[in-house]
Amino acid sequence: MGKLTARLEEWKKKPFLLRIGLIMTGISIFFIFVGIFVTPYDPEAMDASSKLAGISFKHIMGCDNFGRDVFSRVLKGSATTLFIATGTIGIGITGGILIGAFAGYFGGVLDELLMRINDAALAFPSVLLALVLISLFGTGKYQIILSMGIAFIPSFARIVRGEFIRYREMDYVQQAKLIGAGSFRIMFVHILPNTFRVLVSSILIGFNNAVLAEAGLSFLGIGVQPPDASLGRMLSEAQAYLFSRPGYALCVGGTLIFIILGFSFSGEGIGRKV
Amino acid sequence: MTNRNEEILLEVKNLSTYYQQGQGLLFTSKKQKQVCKEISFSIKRGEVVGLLGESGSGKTTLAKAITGITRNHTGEISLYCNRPQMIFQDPYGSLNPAKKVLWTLEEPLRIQGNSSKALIRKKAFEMLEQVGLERKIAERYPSQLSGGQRQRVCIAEALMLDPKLLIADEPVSALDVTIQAQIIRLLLKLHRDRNLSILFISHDLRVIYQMCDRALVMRDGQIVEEGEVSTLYSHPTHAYTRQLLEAAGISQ
Amino acid sequence: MTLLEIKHLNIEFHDHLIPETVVFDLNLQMEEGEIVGIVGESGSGKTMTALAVAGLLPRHGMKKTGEILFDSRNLLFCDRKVLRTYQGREIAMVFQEPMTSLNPVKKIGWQVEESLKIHTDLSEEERYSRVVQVLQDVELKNPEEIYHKYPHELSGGMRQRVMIAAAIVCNPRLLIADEITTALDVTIQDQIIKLLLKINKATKMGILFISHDLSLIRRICNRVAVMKDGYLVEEGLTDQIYQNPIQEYTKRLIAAVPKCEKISLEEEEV
Amino acid sequence: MKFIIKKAASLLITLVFVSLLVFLSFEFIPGDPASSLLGTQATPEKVEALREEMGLNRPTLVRYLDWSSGFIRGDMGTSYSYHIPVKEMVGGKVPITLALTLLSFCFTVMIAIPLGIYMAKHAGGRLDSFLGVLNQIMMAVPAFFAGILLTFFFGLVLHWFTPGGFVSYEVNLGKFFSYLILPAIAIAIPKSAMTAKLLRGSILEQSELDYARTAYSRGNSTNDVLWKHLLKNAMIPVITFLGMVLADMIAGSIIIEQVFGIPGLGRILLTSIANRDYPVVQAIIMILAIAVNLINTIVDIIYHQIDPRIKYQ
Repeated sequence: MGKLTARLEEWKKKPFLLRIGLIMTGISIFFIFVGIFVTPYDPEAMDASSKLAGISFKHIMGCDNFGRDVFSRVLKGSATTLFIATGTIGIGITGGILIGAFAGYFGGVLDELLMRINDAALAFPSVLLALVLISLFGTGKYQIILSMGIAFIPSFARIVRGEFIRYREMDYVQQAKLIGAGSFRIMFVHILPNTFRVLVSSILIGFNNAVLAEAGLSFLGIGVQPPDASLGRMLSEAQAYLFSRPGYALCVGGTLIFIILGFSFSGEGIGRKV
Repeated sequence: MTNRNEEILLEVKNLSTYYQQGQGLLFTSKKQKQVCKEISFSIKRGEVVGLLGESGSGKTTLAKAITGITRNHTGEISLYCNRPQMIFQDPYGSLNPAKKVLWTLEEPLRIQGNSSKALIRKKAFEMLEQVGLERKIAERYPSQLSGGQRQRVCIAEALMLDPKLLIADEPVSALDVTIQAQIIRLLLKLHRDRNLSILFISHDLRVIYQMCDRALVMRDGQIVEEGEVSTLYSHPTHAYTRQLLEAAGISQ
Repeated sequence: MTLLEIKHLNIEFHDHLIPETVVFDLNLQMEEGEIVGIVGESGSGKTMTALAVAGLLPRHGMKKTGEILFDSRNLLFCDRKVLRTYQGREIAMVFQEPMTSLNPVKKIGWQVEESLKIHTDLSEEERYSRVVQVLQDVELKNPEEIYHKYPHELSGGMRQRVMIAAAIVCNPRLLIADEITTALDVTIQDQIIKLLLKINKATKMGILFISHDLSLIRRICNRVAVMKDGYLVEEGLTDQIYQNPIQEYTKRLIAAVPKCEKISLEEEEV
Repeated sequence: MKFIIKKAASLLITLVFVSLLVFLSFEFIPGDPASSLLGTQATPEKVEALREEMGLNRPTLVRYLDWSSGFIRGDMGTSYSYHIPVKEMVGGKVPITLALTLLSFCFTVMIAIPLGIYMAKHAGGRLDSFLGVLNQIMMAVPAFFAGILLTFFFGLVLHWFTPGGFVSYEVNLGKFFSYLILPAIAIAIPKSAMTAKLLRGSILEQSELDYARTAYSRGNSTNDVLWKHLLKNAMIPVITFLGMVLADMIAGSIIIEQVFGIPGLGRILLTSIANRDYPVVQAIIMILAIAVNLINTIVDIIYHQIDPRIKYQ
């Protein structure tokens, strides 16, 4: 019991935005997780009688133009979106840490070379870069992850590099050199843990951007391909029925915003803790 | 003490260090700026040598060249002992904020890799005691320590590898006067107990006087004067030394 | 004639969960043209006292009681508008870090001139000549050239001179110097101290000199107040305090000042 | 002046680099453009003949030089799908996307700067907190969803415009812009929220610095400190960010064009990607790259003008 109250006290100390963000993200992840196993209806099952049905107790978000239950599809679509976002961030942060750490720590010619490539890539907005890469790799869930992941590397690399440049001149890093620590040990044991707070914050903001980017690409029809559901794809379908059934677009869009807000509140809250 | 310790630990001959201005592949031409100019001096075993100079005189650059942190230099640095260790000015920047004190203290021996975990830990606690810190400090993060405590931890870390020569770069400048006095006493005690040689870098003439047997006066990358502290302070020969003494209100 | 009188000053911060009192019941008096020192270690409340006199304490998140009398007006509680007529004209302040205390994107001339623009009706030409004059007064060479420079183009010592010039441009009656030599080299420190003494002599400007460095205080101040943890420990003529300190803390503080004496470790173990 | 020349040279090198990347990445795509062009009629002989005709058998470097020099002269190759010069397909669309991007940028600046200043001035107040949360929500709204909402509200509910309608700038310039207003707002909403937040933070950060205290010590009022001292310093990071925003808007406009049915560059880019019409994709990417890098260079130059410290580094 005492432990619980202590936890509660600790929770209350966290910034308001962080708490809200974590709760929202928690809700999203909970629903998405449950949705992997159970959905009220089969997300693929078409029912001609309930085409474009409105919001009711039977279908809490109504039905789409094929009579599929929108809520079930939103669950499924959010899962796809989150899966892609996770993969994207995974690739982006791994690549970003590697490139940023080496460029930032060693500096000099290596830094110049890596950063010139990086800047050339960063000059493109990440959605545009992902678009180019998709046109190379083709569409599909994994191709999207790869394309977006690569497109996200430059921004992470830049953040990590900045952090490494900041820390490499710190006295404790000089000290580590003196006690005989090798470059790799200094980079990944001494410096990296100090960048975690910035990294966590930028990962959360990255999630936010990845969800946005995936939705954008799917909206354009070059993201996830059917039968996979995706929020962006559903929005582009819903746009056609905007007048007859605005609830469809609003429900899907609302969910999308809810997920993004969860991440952005959390990221913002963590950043503000400093 | 001079008879017993004629053995030379460090000898620097004609050392010039360089600093690169603007590094780049394109457009920016590499400019080499000389910081230390043709410096020569030596430190004997068990000696405390002061290095006196104002900001920009190249004191820190010299320290970093001797310890091998920077390698962009010409001339000779001959060490007749294990690698010298260093204490830095800012006690807030010289401890890794992400690591507990114990981890920091253990790290040097862990990297060496030829002692058992238990042995390393034992030595870390011994060292904490030697610098006058309580055992419970070991489990703290640097952010939970005061400036004086941090500087003690830095000293402990530097001594974990049993260096024969310690380079102290303005170790007390960032501290309050009362804490300053404590750290100076601690360093002197370690010097006495371990026969530790210290190169003590400072801009404070009085602190140098208290700490050192001999002092070097540095200006614009050159050593302008060198000598026993008492003679140096009472009979300065170089105009700059006189100017420094006057500015600090020490005129004898 | 009394220039400044601080009576029962209390400063309490309320921006954290636990209120923190940084100055307790401080009383201090300063005569016209006098140089008074406040000495103390970090956290002693000396800077807070200085900020209170300059009217620069934050307006929110703190509780202030007592009086700061200047021209028999309580500056601690007067209207912001009234306070502003004193700031820069009657009371000016110079800070510790000359680099960060100057606006990095404005030219030196503009910054030195600012107080004149706010407080006087001088024409542009008059202001320019006054600025050049005051830059000369703080012993800067080529004042016309410096007028058009940016802060980062000057050395630390020059920047601090510019800060002093900007502070004295309106001939204030009180100059607050908060650790102004701490960030400077000894030789530059010496020059700045001499400059302050010269200004004090020439214009009879009162100086409230705040420092942690007792030897500096001794060189410049007639009177000194020793502060610790927000309390005024001891106050009196500098030489008297230096030679016959009454309070235990003052004794310790004076003893801790590095002197040109060898330390014997046997005396007192660490 | 020396700085501008340096920046221009740097821009040129980056562009050469980007063009090399763009060209080479399309080299490694599996599949042969000649055979995909011929489609079902492909026979080995015909494919070989076409390859020869298209110059695909020459070394990569030669073809790169050929392509890039053509691009500089304005010859961007021929579309695989439509067999017409890429220049004809793309040329007329550039002004549309450009207009949309610039309009969104103007909206962003017009909304964000006053809002950011207002929020910073009243930091900690109720309205500031409310605007802060509202801002955070606005940032989370994807531009295309904002577009959908705007279409719904102004198009279908209020009937202020015809969803999907468009008038070319060649026909009626006024009407052309009127059709761009809503899409521009949709793009500007999240961007101005971000910019306002950054500006607010930047001003507050500056106000904590020593020189702000110095300014107060001279008797400046809060307003004077804000306008005379803080703002210029606070704008420095904002300008960098605005440069990024402008670049990002070019990408954003591609999606928004789809929502509002505007026949800009985005449209062709998407159809070309779907049709694997690589000369068109390459050309559009290069045009966008030039635009983005040009913006970055201009931002660098402005930055340089505002911040006197940079010159001496």
